[in-house]
Amino acid sequence: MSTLTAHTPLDILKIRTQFPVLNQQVNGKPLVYLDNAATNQKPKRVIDALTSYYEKDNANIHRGIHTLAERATKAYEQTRHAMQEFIHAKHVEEIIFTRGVTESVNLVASSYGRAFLNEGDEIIVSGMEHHSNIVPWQIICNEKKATLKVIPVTEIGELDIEVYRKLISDKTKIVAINHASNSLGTINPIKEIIDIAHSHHVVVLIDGAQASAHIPIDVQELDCDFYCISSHKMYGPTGTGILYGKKELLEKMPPYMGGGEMIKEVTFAKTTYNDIPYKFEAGTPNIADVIALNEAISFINELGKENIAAHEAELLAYTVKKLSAIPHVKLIGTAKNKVGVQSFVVEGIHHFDIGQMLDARGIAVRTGHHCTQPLMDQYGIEGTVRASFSVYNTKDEVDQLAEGIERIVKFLKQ
Amino acid sequence: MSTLTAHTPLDILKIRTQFPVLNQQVNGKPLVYLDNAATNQKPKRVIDALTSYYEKDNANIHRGIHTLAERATKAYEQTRHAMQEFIHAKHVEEIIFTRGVTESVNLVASSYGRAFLNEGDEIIVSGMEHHSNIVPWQIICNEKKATLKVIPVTEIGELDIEVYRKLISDKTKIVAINHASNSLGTINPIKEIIDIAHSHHVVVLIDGAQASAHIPIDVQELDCDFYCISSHKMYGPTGTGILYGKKELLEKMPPYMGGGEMIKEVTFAKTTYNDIPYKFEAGTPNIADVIALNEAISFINELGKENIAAHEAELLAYTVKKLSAIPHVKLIGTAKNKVGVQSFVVEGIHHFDIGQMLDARGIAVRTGHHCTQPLMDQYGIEGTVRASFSVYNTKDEVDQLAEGIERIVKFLKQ
Amino acid sequence: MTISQTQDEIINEFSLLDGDMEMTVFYIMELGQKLSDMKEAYKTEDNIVKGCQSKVWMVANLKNGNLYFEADSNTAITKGLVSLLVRIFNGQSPEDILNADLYFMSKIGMERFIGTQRSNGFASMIKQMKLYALAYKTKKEMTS
Amino acid sequence: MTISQTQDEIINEFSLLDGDMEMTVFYIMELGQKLSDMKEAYKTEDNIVKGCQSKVWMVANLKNGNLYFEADSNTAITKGLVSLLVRIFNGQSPEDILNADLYFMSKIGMERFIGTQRSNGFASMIKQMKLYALAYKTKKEMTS
Ligand SMILES: Cc1ncc(COP(=O)(O)O)c(C=O)c1O
Ligand SMILES: Cc1ncc(COP(=O)(O)O)c(C=O)c1O
Repeated sequence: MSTLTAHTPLDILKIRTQFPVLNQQVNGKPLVYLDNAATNQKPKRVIDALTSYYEKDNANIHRGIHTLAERATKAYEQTRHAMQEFIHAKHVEEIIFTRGVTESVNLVASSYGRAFLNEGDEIIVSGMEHHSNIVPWQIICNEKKATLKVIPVTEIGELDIEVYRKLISDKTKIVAINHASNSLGTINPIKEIIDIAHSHHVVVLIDGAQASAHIPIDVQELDCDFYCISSHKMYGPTGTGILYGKKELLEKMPPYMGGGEMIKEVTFAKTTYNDIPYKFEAGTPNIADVIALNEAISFINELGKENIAAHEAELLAYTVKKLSAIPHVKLIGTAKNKVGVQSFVVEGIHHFDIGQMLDARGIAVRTGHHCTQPLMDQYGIEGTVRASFSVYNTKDEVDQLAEGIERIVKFLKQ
Repeated sequence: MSTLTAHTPLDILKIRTQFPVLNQQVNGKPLVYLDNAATNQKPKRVIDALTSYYEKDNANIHRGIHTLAERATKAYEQTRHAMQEFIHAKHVEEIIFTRGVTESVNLVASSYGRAFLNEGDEIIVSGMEHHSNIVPWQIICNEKKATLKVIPVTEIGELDIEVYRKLISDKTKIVAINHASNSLGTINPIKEIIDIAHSHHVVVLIDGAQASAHIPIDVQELDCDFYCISSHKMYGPTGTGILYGKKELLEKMPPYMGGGEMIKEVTFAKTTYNDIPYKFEAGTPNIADVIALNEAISFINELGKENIAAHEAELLAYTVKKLSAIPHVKLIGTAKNKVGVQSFVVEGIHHFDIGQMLDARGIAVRTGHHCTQPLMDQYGIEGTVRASFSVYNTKDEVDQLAEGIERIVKFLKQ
Repeated sequence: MTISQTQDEIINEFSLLDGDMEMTVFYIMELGQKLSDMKEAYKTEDNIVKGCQSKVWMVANLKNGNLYFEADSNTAITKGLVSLLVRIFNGQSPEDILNADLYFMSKIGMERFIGTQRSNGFASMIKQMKLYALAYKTKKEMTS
Repeated sequence: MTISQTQDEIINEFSLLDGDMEMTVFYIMELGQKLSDMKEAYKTEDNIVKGCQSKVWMVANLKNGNLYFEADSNTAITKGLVSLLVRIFNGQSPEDILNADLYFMSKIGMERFIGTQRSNGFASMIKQMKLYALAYKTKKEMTS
């Protein structure tokens, strides 16, 4: 229930038992998985849903009238309904299944962009966007002779909203911003960003890759025009995700891909397209993974996003405390409002060495630019080490992370 | 070994035990699954590969240096190698993972088409193409003011190659043809089609959706420029597939989607793209399903495509014999060279009624236009009933199909 | 017979089929065969029920304040399904049709044998019949 | 010492680590720390080994018919890895380097601790060293 403001403590050790992958040794040590912003792990019920689908119901959907096709179609459409509820969309047909955030952004950039952008128009992104929310806009800007404008990021890792207010103008056609940053963890004030954009009649796309498993989402309350989610970052299978789009917008957008499912009638003389959402779901979709995604949604709903967020916030605070105490460690991204992501660098030690050293102790973190090179450029660094949390992580794991870093710092700094 | 010409009989009943889904009752009768051209069933090893991945190795690939990321990356790239061998591609980087045939065709139509098509150019498809190999070309033709030409289909369901020879000209830029037709089963003479196209320096895309599980594929021998495959039609998971493209072509094509993975360097001033295949794999790919696809390839390799094809040919011949004996049944698609697909109509009885009636007896067939409306228009029908085979089907199942049809014909025709 | 009485009759008939799917489908087709064919002249674009996968045509007439439907389909099963609705609603008043609760659908387990795609079509048929009822009710009220 | 002798020495040293990954990584970094730093002036674009994820610079000199390498990297582990190669090849003839079979890699289970991405980088370093050897060999043959 996303309206809860208080939260109930979760039984993390019990939750961990639902994640078979966590029960293993890596390099002789128990796995400590802190690479959740890249992709998080899947509870048994999600894996079981895949097995069950393939062992009982596998069939191509929508066009079949036999029993298996019926079952598969029903289960597939049930996930659409569950996702509608999950993000509080007004209409179920506003949920389009894609491969994930990258495809969702490309769909909008290509379909909406190609139809409605003109020479001289402007698109606004931010300096902390993931490449997936930069490059599609660069490509369409290039094609349409439009210009990409960038909201700068402050030293602690927040968007400079005052500059944003100045950037936006009559020329602006689209604003594309992440809900939370994958490198810094910053939760952006998207409601404010959307309101400002709408006061200029500008359409807003939100990249929710780092939000969907952590922050309650209400697209109607936010009033955002597009919202993008990847299943694999919210306890669901790889290979699927959604694009939410307001019905009025989706209806006036041209199709993205052509093929089966997305048509009403095909003749060589004239082809008419199907209604949304099918207009944007050409070809056989990723049926099994969409169906299993429903279990990931239930998993999150049953725990309660507020409870998950509260646990992750606790881990984050503890991480900040522990890492700050280690000499030569510099935290990157210290915004006030954050999801459970902490980047850092260690003076004079390359992030690869830290990553590999930690891996030798069974600790999985991500190292590098995290697909946010412009942001790294701004900080004048090549990359960071990033620890990021999901609900199954523990303080004990943070202790192990800190201990590992301490050891490598001691070794290389003496 | 795809060089075998003789074949070894397969132990079909033993093979069936590898497919859990077949072991069930539908409407009180044992399931008879004859909808394989839509999607076929998955052997246990494919399902187990998914489970194993999620229970042991799940991680985001390519950018991670920790152990799980290493394992996932390696397994993902192993499928690329297996697929290279499977279709005898010269270079491993010629294998691009997509969602399936539909995305593969769209990728080429959009990337190659947008870069190399000009006003007045022509694209040739055939009258028996799937919508997925028609609509993407219609869209790009519309955008580029190019024209779509159509190779006609003869009454028995073969391409009229003489007309094709006349259609092709200096204006032709792309020929896009299926290896085998999903509605008719016809195996097209693609080697000849490619040779004719190449003598005019025209690029050829082959839609291999209905070939990959049935016909040995050697892209070097065929010398085709692009080849498209869907995993879910070859015993693999839904949500993945490949585009094969000749290296020289892929290298000169602009990217399709923008995002993570497909870049070398991103700045707001200038972004440079990664090498193939990564240039065309933007965002987190469908890691688990790509990895499990490797098991589907092994499954086919171990049985031997010739052996599979021989079994399916036997089933087809038997089906033709049995259905021909039923009054009012008219076979659609009687080409000499076919995969195991048989469409038919029953005079005066709607295909929906037949489909539903058969489902009541546990028999799954497909009914409708099979995403080939132009072909149906040519035959002057709205749709057909289609039975299509995979290696696990039996003559006994064909008997049940025939018996079911006999019953409904008797009922409705008396 | 009231709408409820016809529904109960139908529920009773289907219960004899004992959930056997093949017999059920045959029975539905038989019901369809019993429904008198519609004049070809009525099978126009205008009379098509929107939202059905198969083609369904339907017209309605008011006689003595009650509605009478004629319907047809290009598929035997759909014709059988629409025949159930015709049987239930024929001779009923627009008001009763508008207020009807079609509980027979869940009682005979319709969803199990018609599937999602036909379910939507079936819902469209009901909607169309209720629309006719609404139209005639409004007309009656305006002319009275 | 011959190339094989140095390799055997390395195999022996690594066997003492008993497969403990953390100790192995520390040991590799230690080897890197012992490799003398390269002059900053040499760390040019030209001297970068292509194909490594971390930056690796390498130069080679011929003395008395034998090759001597200097190398450096911006990461400690890669520096340790390249130091192994420098140790093996330093003072060897271009011919021996060209013909060398680097069996130590599989013997110490290198793949396990460097992973695919560093594996490719490591292969690039070896390729670069063999290219230097080839160049000097060709040069020697042309001037002799
Ligand atoms: C001949 C043919 N081409 C293309 C497709 C489209 O494949 P997919 O839906 O997997 O993208 C299909 C399958 O539906 C097919 O049979
Ligand atoms: C903020 C953000 N945006 C976009 C993406 C791209 O998501 P995907 O790779 O699932 O398409 C990611 C994840 O890598 C992300 O963290």
